[in-house]
Amino acid sequence: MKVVLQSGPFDPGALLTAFTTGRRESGAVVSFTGLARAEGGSTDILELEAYEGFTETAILEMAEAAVKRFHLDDVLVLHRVGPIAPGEAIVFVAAAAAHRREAFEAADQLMDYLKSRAPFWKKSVGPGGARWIEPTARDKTDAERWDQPDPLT
Amino acid sequence: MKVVLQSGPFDPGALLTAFTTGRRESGAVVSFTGLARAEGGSTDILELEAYEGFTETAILEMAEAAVKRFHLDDVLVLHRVGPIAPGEAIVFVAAAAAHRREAFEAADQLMDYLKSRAPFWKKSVGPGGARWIEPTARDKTDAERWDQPDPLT
Amino acid sequence: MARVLLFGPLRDLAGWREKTVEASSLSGLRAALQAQDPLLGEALSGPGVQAAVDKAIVRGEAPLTALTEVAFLPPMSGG
Amino acid sequence: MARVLLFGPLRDLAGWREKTVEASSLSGLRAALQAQDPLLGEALSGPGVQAAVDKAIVRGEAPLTALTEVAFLPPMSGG
Repeated sequence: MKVVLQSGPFDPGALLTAFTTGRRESGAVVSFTGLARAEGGSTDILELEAYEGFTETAILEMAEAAVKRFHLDDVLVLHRVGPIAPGEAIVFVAAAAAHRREAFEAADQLMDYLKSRAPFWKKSVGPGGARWIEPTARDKTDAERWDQPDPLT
Repeated sequence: MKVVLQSGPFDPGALLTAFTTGRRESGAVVSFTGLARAEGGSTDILELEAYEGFTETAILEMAEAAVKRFHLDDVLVLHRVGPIAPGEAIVFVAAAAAHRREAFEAADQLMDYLKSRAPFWKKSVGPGGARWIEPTARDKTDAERWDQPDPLT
Repeated sequence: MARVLLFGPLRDLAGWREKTVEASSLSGLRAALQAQDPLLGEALSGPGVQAAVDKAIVRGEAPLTALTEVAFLPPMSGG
Repeated sequence: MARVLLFGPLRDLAGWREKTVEASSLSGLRAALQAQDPLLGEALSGPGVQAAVDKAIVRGEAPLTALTEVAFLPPMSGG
């Protein structure tokens, strides 16, 4: 299990290859890659701020809970901090499990929690100025799906 | 949109990198990698047989339906055929969408359909002999989740 | 006449994968195969076995020419 | 005394990110910041703002030493 905050660009494929290689008992690896959308040129540099030491711990707790709940073999979370240009990857989550349902649900839940509950502060900076972004209503309701012990099964 | 049947090993990470690179409007890429489990040494070479021309068309129809239903920007399906050793990747599915929920559901549905309805015949060959594999009960009920127009929303 | 393809367990049962068979209709082909190999003939009308004529699933009858490809598809394993 | 960290919009509001402030308790620190900058003081007790003492969320009071790190965390954006 690994949680990494990184200030430079990363290649999601290289992470997936490293995460997948050598697994003998995991039948399923699900990955999620979140990209900064260009939105037809209207956006904008994203600036992501984390609280070093605190943010990793909070994400690690989310990852540990997912490993336990979904019987995962392994989890990787890599999250960018600092300025992020349109088209660049912001976040990568991978989950390995014996079977695919658990791997899908784990990656899905981790992303919902990351998007709404991870300790990041995110600013969008463009020609119209800068604004702080908050989780959307959908981010919040998506995350709430997982607050029951087993809402989907 | 691309559907490929391939008889040699592939690197899931290289596929993810190629699939993700240059996307400016997709915010979310979900990938699934299915691996042949070693099962503690008890397994066994898998032998996957497809009906060339027919199998790709059937998968392409599944992919097209997913693009439409989940408003995807793109889909890639790569499936191994022929003999597959434990630990090797069997299948790779990637879905790109503006938002993550659609990308997750599309990859999830495509895998459920592939595992239960794609025209493959799969044999497990080991010390105890060879046997043909059929979809599990779980594969079938997983796939049925998607037969309603919008079962999860 | 038609080119006949067998897949999965049907291939194991018959001992061949591809064969040219004299027949001018799908039902005639089924009868010819039944005559050659009764066990295979029975399996071809077993539960879940589908016939594809030139790569399209056919339920019922279809005419065949020398260029027609007929595939018998047992229940699929999935990927 | 404590090392105080501000995040997100709180940092923009205050115009600083890190500062050492004389205080021996969390409530004393809040009062000192309020005295220095009433707008910031008000924001620190605003809805959804949490305090972390040495990287653990604290609700209520906590003693501070010169080595203590206090962070004020406005509502999180998520990743």
